[in-house]
Amino acid sequence: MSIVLEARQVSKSFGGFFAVKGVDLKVREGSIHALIGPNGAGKTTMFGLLTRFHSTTSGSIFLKGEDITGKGPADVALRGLCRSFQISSIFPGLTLRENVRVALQRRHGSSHQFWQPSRVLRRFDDEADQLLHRVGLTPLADRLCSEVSYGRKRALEIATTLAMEPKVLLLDEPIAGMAAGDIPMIVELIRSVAKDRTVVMVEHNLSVVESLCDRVTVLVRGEVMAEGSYSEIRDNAAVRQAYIGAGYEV
Amino acid sequence: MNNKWKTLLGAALLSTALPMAAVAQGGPLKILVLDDMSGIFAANGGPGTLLAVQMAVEDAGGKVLGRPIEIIQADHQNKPDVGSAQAQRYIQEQGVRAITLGGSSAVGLAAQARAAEAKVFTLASGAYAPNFSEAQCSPYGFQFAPSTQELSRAVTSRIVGEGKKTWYLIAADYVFGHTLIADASKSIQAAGGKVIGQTLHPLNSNDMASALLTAQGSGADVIGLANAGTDLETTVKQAGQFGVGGKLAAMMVYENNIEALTLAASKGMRMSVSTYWDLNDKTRTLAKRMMAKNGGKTPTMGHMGAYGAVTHYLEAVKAVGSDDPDKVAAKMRELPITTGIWENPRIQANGRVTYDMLLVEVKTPAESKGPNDLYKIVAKIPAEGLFRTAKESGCPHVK
Amino acid sequence: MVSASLSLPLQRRRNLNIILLLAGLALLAVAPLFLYPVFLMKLLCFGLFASALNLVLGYGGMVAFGHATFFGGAAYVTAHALKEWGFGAGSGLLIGVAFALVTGFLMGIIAIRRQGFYFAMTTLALSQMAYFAFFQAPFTHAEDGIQRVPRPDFLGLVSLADNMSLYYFVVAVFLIGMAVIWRVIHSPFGASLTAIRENEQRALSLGYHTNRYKLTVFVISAALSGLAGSLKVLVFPIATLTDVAWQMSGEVILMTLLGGVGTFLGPVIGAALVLTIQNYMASTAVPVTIFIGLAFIICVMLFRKGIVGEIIAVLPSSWLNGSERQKAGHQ
Amino acid sequence: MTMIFGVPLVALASQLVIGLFNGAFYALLSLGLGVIFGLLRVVNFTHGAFYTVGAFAAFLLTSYAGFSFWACLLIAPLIVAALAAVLERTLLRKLYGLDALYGLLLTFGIALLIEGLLQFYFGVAGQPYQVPDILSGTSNLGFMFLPHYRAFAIATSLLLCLLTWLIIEYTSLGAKLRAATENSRLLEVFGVNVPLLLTCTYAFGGALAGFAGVVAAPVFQVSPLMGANLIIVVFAVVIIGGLGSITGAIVSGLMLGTLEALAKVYWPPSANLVPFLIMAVVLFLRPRGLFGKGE
Repeated sequence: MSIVLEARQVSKSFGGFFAVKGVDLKVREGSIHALIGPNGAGKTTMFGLLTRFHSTTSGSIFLKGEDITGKGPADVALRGLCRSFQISSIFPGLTLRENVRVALQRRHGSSHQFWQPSRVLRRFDDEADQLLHRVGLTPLADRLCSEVSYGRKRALEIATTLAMEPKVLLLDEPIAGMAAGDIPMIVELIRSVAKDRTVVMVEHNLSVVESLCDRVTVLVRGEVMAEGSYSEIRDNAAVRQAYIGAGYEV
Repeated sequence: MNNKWKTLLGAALLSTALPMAAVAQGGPLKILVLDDMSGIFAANGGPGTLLAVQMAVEDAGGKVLGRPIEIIQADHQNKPDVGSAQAQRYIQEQGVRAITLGGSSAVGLAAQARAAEAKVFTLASGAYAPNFSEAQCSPYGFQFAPSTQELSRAVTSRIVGEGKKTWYLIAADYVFGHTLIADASKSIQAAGGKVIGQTLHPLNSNDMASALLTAQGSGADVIGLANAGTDLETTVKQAGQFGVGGKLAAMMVYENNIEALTLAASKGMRMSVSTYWDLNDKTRTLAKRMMAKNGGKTPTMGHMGAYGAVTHYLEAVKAVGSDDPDKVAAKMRELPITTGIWENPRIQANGRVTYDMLLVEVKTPAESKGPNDLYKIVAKIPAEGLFRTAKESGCPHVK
Repeated sequence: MVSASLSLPLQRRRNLNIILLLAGLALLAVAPLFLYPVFLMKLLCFGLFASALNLVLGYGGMVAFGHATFFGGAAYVTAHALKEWGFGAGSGLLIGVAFALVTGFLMGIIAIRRQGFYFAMTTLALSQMAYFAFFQAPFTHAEDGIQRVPRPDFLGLVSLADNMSLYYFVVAVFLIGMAVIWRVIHSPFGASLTAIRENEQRALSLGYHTNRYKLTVFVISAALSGLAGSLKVLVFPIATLTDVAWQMSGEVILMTLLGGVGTFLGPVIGAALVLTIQNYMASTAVPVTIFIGLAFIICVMLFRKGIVGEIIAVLPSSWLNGSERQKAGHQ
Repeated sequence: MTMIFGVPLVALASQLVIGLFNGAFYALLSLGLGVIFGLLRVVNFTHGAFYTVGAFAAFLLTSYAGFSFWACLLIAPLIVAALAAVLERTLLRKLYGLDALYGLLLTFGIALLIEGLLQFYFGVAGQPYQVPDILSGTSNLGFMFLPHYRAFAIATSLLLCLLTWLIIEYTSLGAKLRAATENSRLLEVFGVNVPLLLTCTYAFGGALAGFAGVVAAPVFQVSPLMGANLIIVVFAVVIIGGLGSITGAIVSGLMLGTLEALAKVYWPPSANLVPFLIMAVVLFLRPRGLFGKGE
C-alpha cells in the first residue's frame, strides 16, 4: 500500500514550548489511522499542522508525494485533505441542506459568482440531499442547524466534509461529547465512509479505536512514542506507563 | 421595547415634517450671519459679528421698506462643505437675501458661489482672501475686509526697508494662507527682499515647533506668519519658547489676538488694518456701544466692518425702494458709504471696497492707557495705489 | 427535488418583498413634492454609502473603519474630473468608482491580513494615511476643497441642471447601486460569504480561501461607497476633507448600526434617521458629535439589532429566511 | 557646518529632540491602550478623550480653582481615572460577553460624546495654559534652544513608562495582571477579584492618558479635538509595536516620534504619512507587530 499522507520531522513551537517535536508519520492509503495519546500530547496540533491551519516550525508534510508545507488550509482542502474539528463545526445560521451546499458549491467552483442569483445553487440540492440521506438527516434538511442536537451536528459535519469528496479525511475526536446512544451510529458512519478513502482520526475512546482502526500512532508530549496495530500498542510497556501516568485505562 | 418603538416612530414622523422651500414675498427681509461661531476665528468675527449686525439692524429701525428685518446665524465651523450647504439651505428654504461672511475664506468663497447663483448678496466683512472680489467675484458680492495683498504690503515693505531681506514664511494651508504667501512674496521681492522657504500647516494646528525650528535653521532674517486666529497665537507663543520670538513678523493680527498674547508679549509688533476703534469719533461711539454689550472686548476690524457693510446694504435697499438684487447692487456701488468707519471709502465695480489703510504698532504696557488701548497709528496708507483696481482684479463680471 | 411551486411561507415572503419594493418606488417618486429635494438626494447618497458599508460590516462580518477614504476619495476624483477635465456626469461617476475600487483593493490587501479589531484599527489607520495624502495632494486644495464643481449633463442628453431632474437621476443611480448590493447578497458568492462569517475555520477547511472572498466583498463595498461619494458631488458641488476624515467613517458605521447591521434596508433607514437629526441639530448651538456619540452609546447598549433588526425580531418567523431567523434570536 | 544628507546637523538634532517629545506622548498613550487591551480585550477609543479630559481638568483646576500645575499633575489623572472607572462599571462591563467590536464602538461613541460636550462648553479654539514658572526658561544646547518644559515632559513621560513597565514585569500585582491576561477564570479560582482588577486596569490606563494630557496642556493649546487626532496615530503605534506588548508600545512610540521628525526634515509633506506607512510595512512583514506574540 502506498503512503498518501506523510509528515517528516515536523515540529511546532509556541514561544519556545514545543507542542509537536520531530514527528514522523506515514499514513497508508485506504487505512483508518488513529492518533492517540494523553491530553496535551499534541494530537490536535498535529492535525492543525497536517491541514496547514498551523504553520510548521520545522519539517515538511507531503500529500500524495507533493510537498504541501507551504500551502494554506484552503489549498490542501481542495487537494482532497479535509478535516473536522474537535468541537462540532457547522454554520449555525444555515439549514442543514445549506450547510452541505456550502461545501458542494466550493467543490464545483461556484462560490465566487457575485453576479448570479442564488437560485443557481438549487442545482446542488439533489446532491446535498443524498449526502444528508447517507448520514440519516433527510427529515431535518430544512431545519436550522442551531436547532438540532449535538450528535446530529457531528453527523452533519461528516456529511459536509464528504461533500468535498476528500481522499484523506481527518476527524478530530468525532464522538467526543456525544450521547452514548449516538456513538454506534457515528462509528458505523465512519466505517462506511472509510471504504473508499483514507481516514485519520484523533480519538480517546480506545474501544472505538480498537474496532475501527488499522494503525495507531501514540503521541506523548509532542513526540511519537510508538506506532503499530492496536494490539501491538496495547502491549507496549512504555505506552501503558504513559497512559497510567495520565490516569487512563488501557 | 415599547418605549423604544415610540421614540423611533416619533423621530420618523418628525422627519416627514421637514420644511419645504418657503420664500415668502413681502415677509421679513432675512440676513444670514455665516461665520465661525466657536472655532479658531470665533473671536475675530463670530459672535461679535452677529452683535455688530444686530446693532446695524437696530440702527436702521429694525425695518426696511416696512418689512421687518430678521437675522439668522449659522456656524460654518470653517468647513467649506458645511458653509456651502448652509448657504444653499437658508437661501432655498428661508429666502435669505444677504449673507455676511467671516471666518475661513475657503468657506466664504464656497458660500459666495452658491449665493451668486441665487442672486443673493454676500458681504465679506471678515474674509480676507482677495478672490472674493477677484477671480471668484459675484455681481452681488462686496468685500469690505482688506485682502491679503493690502495686509502684507505695508508690513513687508517696511521691514525689508529696515534691512531684513531674507524671509521664511509659515502659512495656514488654505486659500487665505496661500494668497497671503503669494502677496507677501510679491511685495517682499518688490521691496528688494527674498523668500527663502515656506512651511504650510493645517488649520487649527497645535504644534508649530517643527516649523519654527525649520525656519530658524534656514537662517532667514525674518519669520513671516501668514496665519491667523489661534494658529497665530500658538506660533507666537511657541516662537518665544524656542528663542525665535524676535524674528517674527505677522501680517494678520486682530485686537483679540493681542489681548490673548498680552501687550508684554506682542509689544512693538506692526501690522496694517482697515480701521481701528480709536480712529475717530464715529468709530469710538460705535466701539463703546459694542463694548458695553460684549463685556468690554475690543471690537476688531471684522466686527466694525460687518456693521458698516450691513448698514450700507440696508441704505441701498431703502434708496431703491425694493430688494431687487440688480438694482440694489447698482445702488450700493453708487451710494457713498456714510458710516465713518473707514476713511475715504469707495466701492469698485468688482465689489471691492477701498479705503485708506492704517499701519499700526502694538503699544507697550507702559504706553497703554487702558485695557482697550492697544495700538498707536503709525501711518495712513492712501487707498490709491494700494488696492488693485477693478480692471486689474480679473473679476469676470467687470467689462 | 425542488418543487416547482414555492412553499407558502416563501411565497408570502416574496409578496412582502414585492410590496416593499413598490411602496419604496412610489415613495421615492413623490417624496420631492413634500420634502426639500437636496435633502432627499443627500439622504440617498448616504443611504447608498451605508448600504455599501453594510456589505462588509453585516454580510462580511468585518468592522471596516476606513470607508470615508472611498467615499470622500471618489468625491475628490469625480470633482476634479468634472471641473478640470470636463468629464460628463456618467464618466465622472465611473472614474470615481474606479478610483474607489483600486484604493479598496490596496487597503483590503493590507487590512485583511488581520481580523476583528485589528482589522478595524488597520483600516482606520490606513484611511488616516489616505486623509493626509489627500491633504497634501495639490489637486484637492487642502482646507479649501474642490469648489464650484460644474454639474454637467448625463451622456450629453439629460440635463441635470435643475434639482428635480437631478433628483430622479440620483434615484436611478441609487437604485442601481442597491440592485447590485441585492444581487451580491443573494448570489453564490453571498452564500459563501455567509458561511465565512458564520464559521471562518470551517469554511477554510472546506477549501474556501476566505481572504479572497473578504477582499472581493471589501472591493465591491469600496466601489459602491465611491459611487455614493461621486454622486454626492453632483448634488453638492464641492468635495472637501470632511468626507475623507475618520469621523465620516464612524458616522456611516452609526447609520448602519442604527438601521440594522446585516439587513438590506436597515442602513438606508439609519442614514435617514441620522441625517434628519443632524439637520435639526444644525440650527442649534449643540455640536452634532454629542448626538452621534449618544446614538452610538444607546445603540450599542440597547439596540444592537438596529431598527430593522428589531422589526424582524417581531415578525412571524415563517416570513423569514434562515439567517434572518438566526438574527431575530439572541445574538 | 556639518551636513547630513544636505541637512545641517544642528537642524537635524533639534528636530530629533522635538520628535522625541512627540514620541514620549505616543509611548504614554499606547502604553495605556496596550494595558487596557491586554486585560479587557477592548480597543479603547475613549483613550484620546481621556487625554483631552486630562488637559481640560488641568486647565479648569488652574483657571477656576487656582491649583498649581504640580497639583494638577496629580489630581487631573485621578479625575480621569474616576471617570474611567465609572464608565467601565456602568457601560463597558455589560459588553464583556459580546463580540469585542461592540466595546470598540461603545468607546468610540463615548469619545465623540466627551469631545462634543467639551466643544459645546469651550468651543473648538484652544484654551491657553501657562508653563509653570520654574520650567519656563530655555537652555542653549549649542545646536538649539531647548525649552526646559519640553525636556521636563520627555523625562517625566519616560519615567512613567519605565515605572509602569517595572510594575507589570516585576511585582505581584503585575504578575496577576499578566495572569489575568492569559486566563481570567484561573484568577478567580485563586481568589483574585477579577471585576475589580478590570475596573482598576481601565482606570489606570485612563490615568496614564490623563497624565499625558496635563503634560501636553502647556505646550499645545487645550482644545476639545487635541486627543481625537492623536489617538489614530497611537493606534498605528500600537499595531506596529504589537497589541498587548508593553515594550512594544514604549519602543515603537519613541521610534515613531523620531522617524516623524526625520520625515519633517527631509520631506515635510510626508511627515503625517510616516506612522501609517510604517504600519503598512510592518503589517506586511510581521502581521503581529514588531514585538507581538501569538494571539
